[in-house]
Amino acid sequence: MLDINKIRAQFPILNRKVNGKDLVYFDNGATTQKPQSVIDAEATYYANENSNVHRGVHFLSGLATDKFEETRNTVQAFIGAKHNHEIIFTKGTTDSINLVANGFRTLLNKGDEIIISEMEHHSNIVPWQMCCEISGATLKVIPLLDNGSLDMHEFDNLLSKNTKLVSVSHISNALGTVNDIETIIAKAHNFNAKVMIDGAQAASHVALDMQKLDADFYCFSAHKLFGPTGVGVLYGKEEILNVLPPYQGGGEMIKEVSFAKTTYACLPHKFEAGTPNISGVIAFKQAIDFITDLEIAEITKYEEELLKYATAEVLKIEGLKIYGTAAHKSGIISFNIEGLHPYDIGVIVDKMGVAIRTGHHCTQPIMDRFNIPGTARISLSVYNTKQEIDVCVKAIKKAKLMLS
Amino acid sequence: MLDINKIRAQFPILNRKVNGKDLVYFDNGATTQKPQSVIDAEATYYANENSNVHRGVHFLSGLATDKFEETRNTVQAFIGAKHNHEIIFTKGTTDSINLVANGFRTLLNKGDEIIISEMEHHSNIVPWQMCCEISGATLKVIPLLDNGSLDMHEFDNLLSKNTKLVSVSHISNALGTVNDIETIIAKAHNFNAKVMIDGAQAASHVALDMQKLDADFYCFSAHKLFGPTGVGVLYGKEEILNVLPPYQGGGEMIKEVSFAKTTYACLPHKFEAGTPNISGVIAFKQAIDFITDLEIAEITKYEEELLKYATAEVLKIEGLKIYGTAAHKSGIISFNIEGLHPYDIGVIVDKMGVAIRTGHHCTQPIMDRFNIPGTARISLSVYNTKQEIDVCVKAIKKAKLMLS
Amino acid sequence: MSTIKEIQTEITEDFAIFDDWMQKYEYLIDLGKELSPIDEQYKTEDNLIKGCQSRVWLHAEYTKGKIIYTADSDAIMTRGIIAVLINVLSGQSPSEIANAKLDFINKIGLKEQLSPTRANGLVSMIKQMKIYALAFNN
Amino acid sequence: MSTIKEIQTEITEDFAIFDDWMQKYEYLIDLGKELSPIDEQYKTEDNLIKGCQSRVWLHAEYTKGKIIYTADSDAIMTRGIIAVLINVLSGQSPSEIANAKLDFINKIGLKEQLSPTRANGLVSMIKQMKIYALAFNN
Ligand SMILES: Cc1ncc(COP(=O)(O)O)c(C=O)c1O
Ligand SMILES: Cc1ncc(COP(=O)(O)O)c(C=O)c1O
Repeated sequence: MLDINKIRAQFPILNRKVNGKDLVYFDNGATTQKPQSVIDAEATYYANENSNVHRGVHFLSGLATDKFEETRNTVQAFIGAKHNHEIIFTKGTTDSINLVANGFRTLLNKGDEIIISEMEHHSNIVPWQMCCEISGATLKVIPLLDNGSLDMHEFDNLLSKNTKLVSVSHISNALGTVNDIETIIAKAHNFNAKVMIDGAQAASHVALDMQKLDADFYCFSAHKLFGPTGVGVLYGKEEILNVLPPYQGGGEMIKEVSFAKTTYACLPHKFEAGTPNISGVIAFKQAIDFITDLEIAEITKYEEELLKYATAEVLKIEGLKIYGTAAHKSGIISFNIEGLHPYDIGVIVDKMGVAIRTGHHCTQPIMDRFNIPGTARISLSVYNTKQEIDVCVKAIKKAKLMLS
Repeated sequence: MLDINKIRAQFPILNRKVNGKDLVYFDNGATTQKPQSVIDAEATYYANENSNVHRGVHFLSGLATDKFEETRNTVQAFIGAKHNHEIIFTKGTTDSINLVANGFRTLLNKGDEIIISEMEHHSNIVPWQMCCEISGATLKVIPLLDNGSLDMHEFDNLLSKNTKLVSVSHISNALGTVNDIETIIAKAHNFNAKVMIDGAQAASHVALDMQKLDADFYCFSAHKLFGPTGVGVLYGKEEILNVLPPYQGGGEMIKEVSFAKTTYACLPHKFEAGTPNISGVIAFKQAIDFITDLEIAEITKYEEELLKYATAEVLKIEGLKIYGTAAHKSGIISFNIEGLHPYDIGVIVDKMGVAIRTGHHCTQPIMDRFNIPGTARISLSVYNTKQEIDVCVKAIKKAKLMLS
Repeated sequence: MSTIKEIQTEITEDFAIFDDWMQKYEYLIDLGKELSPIDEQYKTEDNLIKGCQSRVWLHAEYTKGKIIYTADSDAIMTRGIIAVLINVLSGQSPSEIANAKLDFINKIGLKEQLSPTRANGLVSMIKQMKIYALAFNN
Repeated sequence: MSTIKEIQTEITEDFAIFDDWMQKYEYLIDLGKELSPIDEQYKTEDNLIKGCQSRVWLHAEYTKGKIIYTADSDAIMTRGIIAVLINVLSGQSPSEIANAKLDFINKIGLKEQLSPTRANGLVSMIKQMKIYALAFNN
C-alpha cells in the first residue's frame, strides 16, 4: 500500500498556504505538482551540466546528450515501445497532435475520413479541423451518451473503408470517462485506419503498454505527469513515423542541407528540429522514476478509492449534478450545482484554499452537448487524501450557502 | 565598466572542472550558461507557484498567469515592441521561424519569391524550403563574399516586386558576421516585402529596438540568452500577426470551438496553443533582467574587446585560418588549421577543459561555399575572460602539436 | 451628484467595515443580486464581452452630457463587481470617465478579480466603458 | 591468430602503460597514422557511415571463413579508434564477430568516444561491422 504522507513529503508546494489556508490542490487535470527530485534535476543540470545536445564533441555536450537520451530510454520502457527512436520529444500533447495532424495533411485525399469524438479536448479537435480543411478530408464525430461515454454503436456506423485515422482520448479531461481504447483500436485496424490516442489524462494514472495496446500513435504531456512544463511525448510506430513527413524544419532534423536538395535525418531526429527543452527532458526522467517507484497499478488503485469516496461525498450536496457517470472512470469529477454558476463556486472555494478548475476545460463541444456554460471540476492525483476531499466538500457547501 | 568576476560568480557552472581542468566554456553560440537567478526562479516556481496558466480562477493559477505575463512585458520592453501581444512565446528560434514559414504558405502564390542568404542556419533555410515547396514560391539566396559578409549588390539584384519575404540572420552563428539588417529591411520594404530577422545570435550581444529597426518579424531563443531551454520569442508586428493564420490548433488559441465552426483567439493567444513552457518563460524574465542590469551596451563593448584579443591571439598560430573576417563582427571565431580536422582539435582541447564547437554548425551551405568539412568555433559570452582565451589558445597549440 | 473620486472614497469606506473576505464577498454577492437588470434587448452578441468563464454584457447610453451604463453577467460575483463599477462610473461625463483613475480597486482588495490576466471579462469591461467615454467625448 | 578476447586483453594492457590521457591520445593518433589505408575504390557513398562530424568508410571482405575489414576516416582520432577496432575484429570468423563483447572499450577509457550518442560515426561503424558478420554468417 502507498504511504501517502511519504509521497506528499516529496512535493514542497503541498506545504504552502493559500489565502491563509492549507493548499488543497484539486486541479491536477490541468497540471500536476512536481516532486523535489524533478525540481532538483533541473537545477543540477543548469548548475553542472548545461550544454547543447547532439552536436558537440566536448565533455558537457556529451554529458547533456547522454542524459537527454537516457530519458528517451526511460520513456520507452515506461510505455513499452519497441524502439527508443519511436519516442519523439515535443513541447506537449498539443504539439504532438499537431505534428501528426500536419503530417497527415499530405497523406489524405478528398473523400478520406478522420474520426474523433465529441468528448475531445480542443487540442484533439482543432488540429484535425485544420488538417481536413487543407487535405479535403472529412471530420466525423463519435457522439456522447448521456453518461459521458462514447456511443460505440455510432462508432461502428462511422467506420468505413474511407476512415484513415481515428483520434480519441484515452481518458476525458472534462468527464473522467476511461474509453475502451483497446476496442477502438482493434475496430479501426479492421478498416486499416491508423489510431492516435490522446493520453494526456491517462499517463500518470493507468499503466501503458504500447505492445498490448497496438496504438499507432500515443501522446501525453510531462507536466501532467509530475514533470516539467514544455515537454511532451509522441510515441509512433516506427514504420508509420518513417512515412510521416517531417513537421518543423531546422537544425538536427536534417541529413544534408543544400539549396538544391535537403534530405532528412533518421528517427527520432527527423521530428526534433531545433534545440529541444533539454533541462525539461532531463528532469522528466525523475518524474517517470517517481511513478515507477510507486508502481502505477498502486496509483490506479488508490485513485479509484479516492474517486469513489469523493463521488459519494459531493453527491450529498443537494442540487449537485455530476457530468460523466460512466462505469469506468478516472479521478475526475465535473459538476454543477443547480442555480449556481461554476465560476462563482470556484472563486469562493479558492478563498478557502481549495484549487478546483471551473469553465469549459477546453472541451466546448461537451458543454454544448449538455447545454451548460461550464462545470466545476475536481481532478485527483496520487498525493491527494480523503481529508482534502472533506475540506473541499465543506468549502463547496459554504460556497453554496453564500451564493444561494 | 563590467566587473567580470562578479558576473562569473553568478554562474555556478563556471566553477566546475572538466577532465580535471577548470572549465573554459567557449560554446556560447550553441547555448549560454545560466545565472543562479534563472535556476532559482524555476525551482521557486515549482516549489511554490506551479499551476497552469490563463484558465483557472484559483489563486495559484492567477499567480502563475501574472508571472508568465510579466515575462511577456519584460520581453516587450527589452526589444522595444509596441504592444505586449506582439510577443509570442514559442519553444525556440526554430519554432518561431517555422510558425511564420507555415503561415506564409497560405499567403504566397506561384511566382512569389522568398529571399534568404547563404549564411543562414538550417533553421532559417529548411522551413522556407518547405514553405516554397507547398506554396509554389521560389527561394532566392543572397551569396556570401569571401570575407563572410553578404553580397549586398546581389541582394539588390534579387529584390523585385515578386519578393514577398526576406529572412536573414542578424548575426551569423558560424562566421560572426553582423549583417546590416537596417539596410536590408529598408530595401525590402521599398518592394513591399516583409522581413524576418533570425536574432538567435544577436539578442544577448547587441541592443535591440524594434521601433528603430522596423523588422516585421524578429525571433530568438531564451537558451542562448542566459535563459532556460525550451523557450523562444517571436516578435511580429500586430497588423501582420493578425493576418498570419494560426500555426497549431489546441487549447488557448481558440475563441469558440464547435464541429461546425471554430474561431480563433486574439493575439498573442492565437499563436500559443496548448500549455506553454510556464516555468521556462517565468525564469526567462530573470535572464533578461540579468542583461538589462549589466546594460547591453556594456556587454557589446566588452565582447568586442574579447573578440579583438582572441582574434589576434589565435592568428599567432601558424597555419590557422579564420572563416568570417567581415569588418563588423560579433564574438565568434570560426577557424581551421592546415592539415587538421576540426573534430580532432575539438576532442583534444576538450581534454584540457576547453569547450569549443566543431562541425558544420548547422550551416552546411557555408561549409560548401568554403569547401571545408567544418570548422572549430570559439564563441564568446560576457562571462568569458582574456585568461580563458589564453588557456584556449594554449590548448589549440598543444592539439596542433599532438596532431601534426 | 458625487464625483468619481468621492464615490470611490465612499466605496472604500463601505468595504473597510468588513473584517474578512467572507463578509466582503457576501456584500459583493448582495450588490450583484441588487444590480438593476439590463434591458433584455441589449443582451446581444455585440454587447457581449467574453471572458473565458463568465460572460459580461455592457450597454451605454448618452443623455444630457452623462453616460448611463447598464450591464449584466451570468456569474453573480462578476455581477457584484459590475455593480460597484457602475456605481462609480455611470452617470458621469465622458471626459471624467475617460480620465478616471480607478484606485479603489486596489484598496478594497478586488485586485485579483480585476487583474488583466483574469478570465472573467471585467478588465475588458472597464476598457469598453472607457472606449464608450472616448467615443461620446468627440 | 589470437582470439577476440585475447586481443582485447592485449590492447587493454597496451593502454594501461599510459599515465595520462595525453599519452593515450598520442598513441591513438599514431595508430591512426599507421592504419593501413582503405583501397580508394571503396571510399564510396555506399560505404560511408555518416556521423555528424567525422566521416567513416568501412569495407568488408569475406575470405576463407574470415572477415577482413578495411576502413578510414577524415579525422585522425577517429582513425585511431578504427585502427583498434580493426585490430580486434578483422580476420575473425563471422560468428565470433557477431557474438563479440567489446569490453575493452570501457577498460581503456574510450567509452566517451564510443557512446551511442556521439557524433563521430564509430558506434554506427561497430554496428555495421556486426551487420556484415551476420550477413556473412548466413
Ligand atoms: C543563427 C541561428 N539561427 C537559429 C538557431 C536555432 O536556434 P534553436 O536551436 O534554439 O531553435 C541558431 C542556434 O543554433 C542560430 O545560431
Ligand atoms: C485530454 C487532453 N488532451 C490534450 C490536452 C492538452 O495538453 P497540453 O496543454 O499539455 O498540450 C489536455 C490538457 O489540457 C488534455 O486534458
